[in-house]
Amino acid sequence: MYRSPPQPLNNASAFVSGDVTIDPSVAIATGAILQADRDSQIVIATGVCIGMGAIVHAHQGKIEIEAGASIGAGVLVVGHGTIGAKACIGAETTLLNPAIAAKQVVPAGSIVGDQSRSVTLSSASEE
Amino acid sequence: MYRSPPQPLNNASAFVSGDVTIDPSVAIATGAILQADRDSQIVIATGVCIGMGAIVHAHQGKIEIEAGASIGAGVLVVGHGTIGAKACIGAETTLLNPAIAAKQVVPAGSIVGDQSRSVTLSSASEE
Amino acid sequence: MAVRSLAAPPTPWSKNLAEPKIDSSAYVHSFSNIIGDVRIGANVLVAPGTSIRADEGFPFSIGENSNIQDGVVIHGLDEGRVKGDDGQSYSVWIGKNTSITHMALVHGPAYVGNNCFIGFRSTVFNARVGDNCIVMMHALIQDVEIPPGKYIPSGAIITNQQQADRLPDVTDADLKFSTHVIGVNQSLAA
Repeated sequence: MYRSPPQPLNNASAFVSGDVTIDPSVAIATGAILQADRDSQIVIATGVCIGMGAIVHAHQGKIEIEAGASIGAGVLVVGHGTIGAKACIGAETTLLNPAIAAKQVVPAGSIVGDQSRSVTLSSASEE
Repeated sequence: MYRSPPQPLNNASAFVSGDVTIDPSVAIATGAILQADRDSQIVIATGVCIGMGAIVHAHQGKIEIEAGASIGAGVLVVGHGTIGAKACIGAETTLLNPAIAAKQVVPAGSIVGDQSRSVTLSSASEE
Repeated sequence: MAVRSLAAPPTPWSKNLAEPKIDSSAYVHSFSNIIGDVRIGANVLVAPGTSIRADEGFPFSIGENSNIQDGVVIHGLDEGRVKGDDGQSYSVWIGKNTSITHMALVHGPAYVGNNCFIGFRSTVFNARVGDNCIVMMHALIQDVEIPPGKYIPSGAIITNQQQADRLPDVTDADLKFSTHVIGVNQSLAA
């Protein structure tokens, strides 16, 4: 799977907007964006670690990140759902409407929750 | 495999001691301990995320945690070695003298690098 | 909200100090970074955490009603231009009513047509994407010209023209999904 190259960060600090509740113990690296749309919510529990440049964008519901979860650098979380306690989300993964169990480990660069149509293109490139 | 229940953390913030180099973009959750013995060293690269209560203890060498690695909550890293770029180490894993490849995924609660004698105990309990 | 208007810093490859031209109806979030000769049309939305830097390749054009979502990077190589719909030459051209979604990278020379959707974390580099195309997530479009109305599934790597010519057409279901994703960001534009 293709992953975009590391991109420079222009933002020295994290950005938070909307109804976002962050436990004081949470560690958030530079360039992270936590954004809750109208009628949506983000709740981040104790001991969570959010990597550099990660984006959490709640839409049409609540995104809950439970205690001790590690969200790697450049991770994108969009929609609504839960990331379970002590889950470990590898860098540059995209989670759509996450339903991640406690202690689950998600490899770097994954797409989880993508409901779009998949098409096999390999045959097209053979000829 | 047995995993200890979550324990209360007494350290409000991370504890760092010895020759430890941490990139400014690193996120370190509450209760983490980073400790380099004499003649040992810890180097943590950009975008790394270190989970709640994780312990990294360099002994007789250097522990390098490469760019974008995600270290889960309660992980224990002891000795010397490397955790590769964008690797994802599940919660409550123990790594002894780690040699973790880039993008490698280690499930929660694993023991990696244990060189001690293993004994099959199932038959012993039959009698 | 006050729109930031930053001159590109003088660099070895760009000594002029061009400033962005941003339509007064555009919404540019303050937690974004727009520098150099960037022309932004009416009702464009630029979300937080975006970086639109016309300091190496320039100019850039972003057409009306398009939106640039959180974490998008738009940049261009010094060399290489595309022809915009106005006949002029651009490093990056983005048409009207197009969505560049979270963490996508559009790197010039690049042309993205009207009514397009570029999915999460996808990359368009040295390529033309025709009107009404849908590019899903984590895809790479490089060194090709995508005909109008094509669908590029998640994870696809399209780097030769034979692949590009055989892409499937967009279906109604694809449109429905991408429209839903676009909705994610519309509530920002107040």
